[in-house]
Amino acid sequence: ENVKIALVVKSLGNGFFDAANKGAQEAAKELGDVDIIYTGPTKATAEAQIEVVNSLIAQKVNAIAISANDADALVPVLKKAMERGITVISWDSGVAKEGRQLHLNPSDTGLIGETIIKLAADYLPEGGDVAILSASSTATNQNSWIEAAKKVLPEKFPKIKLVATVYGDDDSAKSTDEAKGLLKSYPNLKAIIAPTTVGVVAAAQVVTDENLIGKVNVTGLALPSEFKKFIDNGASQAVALWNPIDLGYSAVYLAHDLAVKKEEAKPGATLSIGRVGKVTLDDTNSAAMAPPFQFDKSNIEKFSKIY
Amino acid sequence: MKAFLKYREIWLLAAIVALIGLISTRFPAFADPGNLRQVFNDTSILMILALGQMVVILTRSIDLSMASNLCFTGMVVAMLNAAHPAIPIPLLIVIALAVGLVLGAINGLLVWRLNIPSIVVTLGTLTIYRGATFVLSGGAWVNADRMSPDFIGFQRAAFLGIPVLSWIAILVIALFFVLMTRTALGRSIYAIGVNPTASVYTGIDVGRTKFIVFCISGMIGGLCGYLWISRYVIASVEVANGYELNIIAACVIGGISIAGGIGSVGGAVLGALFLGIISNALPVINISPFWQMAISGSAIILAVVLNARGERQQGRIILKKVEAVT
Amino acid sequence: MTDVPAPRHIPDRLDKPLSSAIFSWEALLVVVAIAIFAVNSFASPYFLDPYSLSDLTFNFTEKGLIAFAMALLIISGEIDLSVAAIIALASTMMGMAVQAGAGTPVLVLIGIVVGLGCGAFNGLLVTRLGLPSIVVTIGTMSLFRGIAFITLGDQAYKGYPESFAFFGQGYVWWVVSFELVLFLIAAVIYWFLLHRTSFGRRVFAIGNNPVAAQFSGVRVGRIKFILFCLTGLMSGIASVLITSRLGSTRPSIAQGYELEVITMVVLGGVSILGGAGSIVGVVLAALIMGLVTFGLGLLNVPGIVMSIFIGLLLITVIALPIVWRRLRGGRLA
Amino acid sequence: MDTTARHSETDERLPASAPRLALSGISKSFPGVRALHNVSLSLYPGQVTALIGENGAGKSTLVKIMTGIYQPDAGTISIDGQAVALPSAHAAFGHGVTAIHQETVLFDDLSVAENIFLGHAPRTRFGTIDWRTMRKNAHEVLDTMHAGHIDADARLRDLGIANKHLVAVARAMSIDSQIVIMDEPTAALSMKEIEELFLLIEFLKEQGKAILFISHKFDEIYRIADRYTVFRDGEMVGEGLIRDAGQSQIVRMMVGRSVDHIFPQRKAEIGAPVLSVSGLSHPTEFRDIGFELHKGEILGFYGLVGAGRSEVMQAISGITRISAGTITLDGKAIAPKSAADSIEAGIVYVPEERGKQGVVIGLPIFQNVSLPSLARTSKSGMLRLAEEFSLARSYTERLDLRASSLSQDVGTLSGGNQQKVVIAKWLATAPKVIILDEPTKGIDIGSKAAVHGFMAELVAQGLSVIMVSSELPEILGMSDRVVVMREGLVAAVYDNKGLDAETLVRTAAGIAA
Ligand SMILES: Nc1ncnc2c1ncn2[C@@H]1O[C@H](COP(=O)(O)OP(=O)(O)OP(=O)(O)O)[C@@H](O)[C@H]1O
Ligand SMILES: Nc1ncnc2c1ncn2[C@@H]1O[C@H](COP(=O)(O)OP(=O)(O)OP(=O)(O)O)[C@@H](O)[C@H]1O
Ligand SMILES: [Mg+2]
Ligand SMILES: [Mg+2]
Repeated sequence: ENVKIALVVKSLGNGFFDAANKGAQEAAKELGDVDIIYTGPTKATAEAQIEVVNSLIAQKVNAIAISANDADALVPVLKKAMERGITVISWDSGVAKEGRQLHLNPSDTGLIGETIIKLAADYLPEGGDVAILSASSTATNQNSWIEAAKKVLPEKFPKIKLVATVYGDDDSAKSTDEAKGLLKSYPNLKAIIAPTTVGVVAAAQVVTDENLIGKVNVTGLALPSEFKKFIDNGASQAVALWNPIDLGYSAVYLAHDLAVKKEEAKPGATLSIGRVGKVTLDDTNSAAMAPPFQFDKSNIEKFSKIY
Repeated sequence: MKAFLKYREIWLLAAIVALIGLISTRFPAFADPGNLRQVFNDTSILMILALGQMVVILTRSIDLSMASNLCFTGMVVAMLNAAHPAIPIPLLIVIALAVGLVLGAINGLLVWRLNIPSIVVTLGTLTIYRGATFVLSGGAWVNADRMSPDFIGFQRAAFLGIPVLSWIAILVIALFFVLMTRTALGRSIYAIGVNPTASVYTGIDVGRTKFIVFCISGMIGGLCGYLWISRYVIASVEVANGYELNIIAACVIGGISIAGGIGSVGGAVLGALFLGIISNALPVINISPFWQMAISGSAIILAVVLNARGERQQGRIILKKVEAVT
Repeated sequence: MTDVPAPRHIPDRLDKPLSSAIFSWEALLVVVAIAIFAVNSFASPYFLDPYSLSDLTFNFTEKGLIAFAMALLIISGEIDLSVAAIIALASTMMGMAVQAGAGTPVLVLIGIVVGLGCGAFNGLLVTRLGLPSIVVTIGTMSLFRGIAFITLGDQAYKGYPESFAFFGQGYVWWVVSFELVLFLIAAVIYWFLLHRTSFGRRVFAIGNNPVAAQFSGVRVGRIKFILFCLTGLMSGIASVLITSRLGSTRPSIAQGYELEVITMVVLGGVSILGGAGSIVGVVLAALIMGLVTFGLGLLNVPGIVMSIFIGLLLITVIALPIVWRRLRGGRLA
Repeated sequence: MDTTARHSETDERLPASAPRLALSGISKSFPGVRALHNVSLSLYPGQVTALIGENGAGKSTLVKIMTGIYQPDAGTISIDGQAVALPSAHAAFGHGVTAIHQETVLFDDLSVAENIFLGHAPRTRFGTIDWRTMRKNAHEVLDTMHAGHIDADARLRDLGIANKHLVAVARAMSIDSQIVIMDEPTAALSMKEIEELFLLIEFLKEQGKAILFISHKFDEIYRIADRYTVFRDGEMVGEGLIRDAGQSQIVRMMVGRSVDHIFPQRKAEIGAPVLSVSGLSHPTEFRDIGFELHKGEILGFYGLVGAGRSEVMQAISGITRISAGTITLDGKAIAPKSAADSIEAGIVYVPEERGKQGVVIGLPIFQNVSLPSLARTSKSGMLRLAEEFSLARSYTERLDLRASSLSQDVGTLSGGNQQKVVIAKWLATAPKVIILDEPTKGIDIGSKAAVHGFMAELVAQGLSVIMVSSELPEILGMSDRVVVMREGLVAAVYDNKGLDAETLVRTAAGIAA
């Protein structure tokens, strides 16, 4: 009997998660005895995700690896899953501590926060106004990155001024409206930072449409395959992201080890994530996979073919 | 009726002017012609959709599936474009219209042939069309990279200093104006809303007219599918999710009576503009985006209250005759 | 008076109640429900399991509670699209109360009172100002949720007391959850209210002809107002349950529930034009929707594909009797 | 009711040439109801054929078949000797058939011109509506009908009821129809307007149109018709020239027995005032209305249609808000805020607009009857079906309702039978004062006698009745006193002793004696 590991994502159809699924399948092949159930709601809401988790519990899967739409709302149902003997970990977008055994951050939260600011600052030697266009106001990971970014601003990037944070809800129309609003309200805006793959595309398209290439730099977290066009046309100098394939791979690897090898997830423990390396759990049982990777003109061509 | 309607639209126009005035006290550049032109362009899609919804509402029906139709058709043209970038844009637009027409015709047939209330039919197709988008695309998105430059550029090209998107909106408004005031179909649409029984007795084929009306809203949905996708350069299952209510809200603010028979092209356009201005202005005047929802909700309620005042029947005024005689 | 002939006797009923019950909407729904149940049991080995069946009920209990009140409202010829927004607002208010240190009883009270208040607000706008409910509640839908957004912004409320978790996560007996028990109790109450009281009869009368009902001494405005309050109240109760089940509050909670609730009501055979419908139908429809979503979930069918099924189900179940009647009529002619 | 049969002046054209429209062997059934069975009917050019029959005899159903709204189950329709099919209302137009239906079928929010030309508007070269020509043509049509006073641009809503009828006729004229059908066109009209309508019918006759005229009023039939066709229970039971048939003969055909409609005799035992109204005013509809109603009295309210009688009655029964005035019932001032209040106090209002205000279509007969009495038939809010059935039965059977069961939807009853349900419904509340607004509108002669008999019985039991009516014979035959209203004011109050019709008509129309 194979080990059934469910890879639950925020919403289906998102290129980022599809790439993660690729990694998950890779891990499954490598581990040999694993069946992957790749699932998630189509609407990125906590309620819909709960229904998905409920049906996974009923199917008696061995492990659930979830990227959560809401850090808190999923806790009760995931607790129930653990009570019924299912291994639960979160990855990418985390669940509060009580709701999972461990959480795999794609990267170090502080580091991501710093990176997104640095991406803008690198091309603004004189400093200037920047604004953040985030996903939904309830997105756990985005919120923690933005917080981290705000923390590093005064000491490391004193010349950069964060003038606004707006939310595009990972909806391209809303993100477009918000990006336009930013450009109108802040005529001196030098950069838009969008730590979300939907928002960053919307913002880059707006900058392209308004003929602001060269005046406003769009940056943030983007999938190279989706974003190549805007690096090419100059709307963006550089963006960053971790490797979603590796992330999916690592999540499955960890889930498998916890479920099958009965590894214990406790602060300080070091766990293997196969070809990606090793992670060490901090005192909230969270681990960071790898530093974010930067894409610019020099390497986007290559990576856009991969994910 | 006309004098009466004009009256209502003038009030709406006044409200819009006042709104722009109010906004420009906090952000003077908002009232610049250039910016207003842009607001118009930003609102174009909503205006077109509101017109499509208007003809449906006028016949005492409702089309909740417009946004899902938009999503599906948008996905179809985006995938076509990704697979065959050589297909010229005008042909793609014709395809969008045709796909939208088919989806609208399905609604229309169910309403016409089976006599199922339109709200039920379109509540069903609302989820079916969006689901079909998922099935069609396998859940995958089509992003900017896979779209041809023409696909994206067409609506952005300027003609006489105004983007093609705005021209399309202007054309659609003109077409609807002719339809509603100058054609027999337009009159039948009003008549059905005013008195459906009487319409049957008058020889209007109510069912068939409703069918046509759903075909129109379907085609509009399809057209906007292309416009939306090429504007926001991403085609996914989530496109315009929940937008059906914005479309209806625009109609309501524009004074189109949900009970049918009352409403005009000008009203629908102004209603959409009103909503467009609000969503355009909030980020600009630094109102937290979290306020947007509550503000547009209040605007809708206010509009309904004011419209109801106008619509309220005046009674028969028997006594006035006495005063006129004596 | 002399030349008026002796009165003819008019019978109470022509057809027997039983024969009409067999061809009723509810019978159709029972058949559909049994069919889906059977298909589920075949399709997934995990379906016939007490725990699965228990989890299944969570897919419809909260929406079903609102659907009962919504059914009455729709029968009376009105509609409320703001129910999901009411949930969000009530949940936000409960969250605020938690921050202020309120205990479980106070929280429940707040949820219910806020729901009731929102319902009363809708009711006042509709009955006092004579506005069409569909547009009023499109407006309040944005307004209520908008207030939740203004209050919460990008924050979440959590830290609900332990005892509060019972409402959405607790079990009364074995696998029978509190939510299910509440659902069943509400079903009985609403069935009684709609089908066995003069209030229910008046609701039907209003739905069929509000003017004639008013002329007949039915206090149309008052009854509609009560129905809006009931819908708000049920949304408030649902808000307590959902908040307890999620253990936290976000302004985006229960997004899109309104259409699901209405789908449930319509699938249950309530005429969207008002004047006809039954609570048994709504209970069955709730069950069917739960069965479909959970059954497909077990097969890991994405939610959006489930919604295709729900949409198709809605249209076919409504079209079926029409087509059937037409075919039968065609044969006779 | 005494009718002097006046023969048509067009006698010389009788017997007619070939029929313009001939129906034969027409049958039509609705679920559970056989509305028409093997009926035939012929309409001749330049002649008016009256279609006569009890409520539910199938008259309106036949009209709907002739206008393409219903499809017959069997039978043939031929026009000018040619068999035709009429699958839709549009097809019927194409064959020159138009109808003024029993229900109002015009568009309140559209203009007069649009109402006339909807569906066949003149077009421009581009296929769009030619508004200018349309308006011009509308004026022309109205002018030929001597109705040039109607503004073609006016919104229909702002027209009086009589003018609305003229618009409906103008529509029929504009289609250049050869066959004009009028289903109870006079039911909502008062004397003056009925006269105008008759002038119009004469005019149409001169134009050689074939006309079908449906009415329950024999004086009208004898005044205008050339031929008659009688239906009973969905079957054709007789036809012929009206001058050859006496009223009693036709009535016998109609009901299968003879009916002499004599208003019931009653001893006037009029007691103390029960209801008194003074200074009742409404901002726009009526002013300073005052009258007294005594125990055991029938108080008639007469006036031209649109005089505001219904509005006053609705104000007394709490449906319309008043701006000033007092209502006193049994010596106690009351201020009903809703129909529920007034029903509770003991005043009930039987409305005139049956379809809109009277019956609740969709509910069965017994639920309609019990609706205002639910408080009595239920126990602490819980329904008791047995009580409802017995209440419904006792009242509907007395009014000779024709229904297959009490659980039948009222919507499937004919117009007149619905009216009986409406009356039953309010009588069942056991009121002190009952206000009947046009109680016999659209009711056949037999049932009319039943309603009148019932009214007499009610007052004999000590109730007080206000009867709003536009029918002079009814007013004169039934009332103890008559209040005449004109344009929102009380014009006069008469004792019905030696009162003559002319005085009433003059007062109502405001013409000095
Ligand atoms: N749509 C319908 N469904 C079922 N039964 C109907 C329908 N329309 C008419 N009927 C029935 O057909 C019969 C004939 O009705 P119709 O309206 O033609 O009568 P009528 O002669 O016009 O009567 P009235 O003088 O009262 O107007 C009645 O028994 C009526 O109940
Ligand atoms: N201008 C009008 N437009 C539409 N309907 C009208 C108009 N005037 C009168 N009517 C109709 O004629 C009928 C009688 O009118 P109304 O109730 O105002 O007058 P009334 O004096 O009370 O007459 P009645 O005694 O006939 O009821 C009603 O059915 C009313 O709807
Ligand atoms: Mg009739
Ligand atoms: Mg009246």
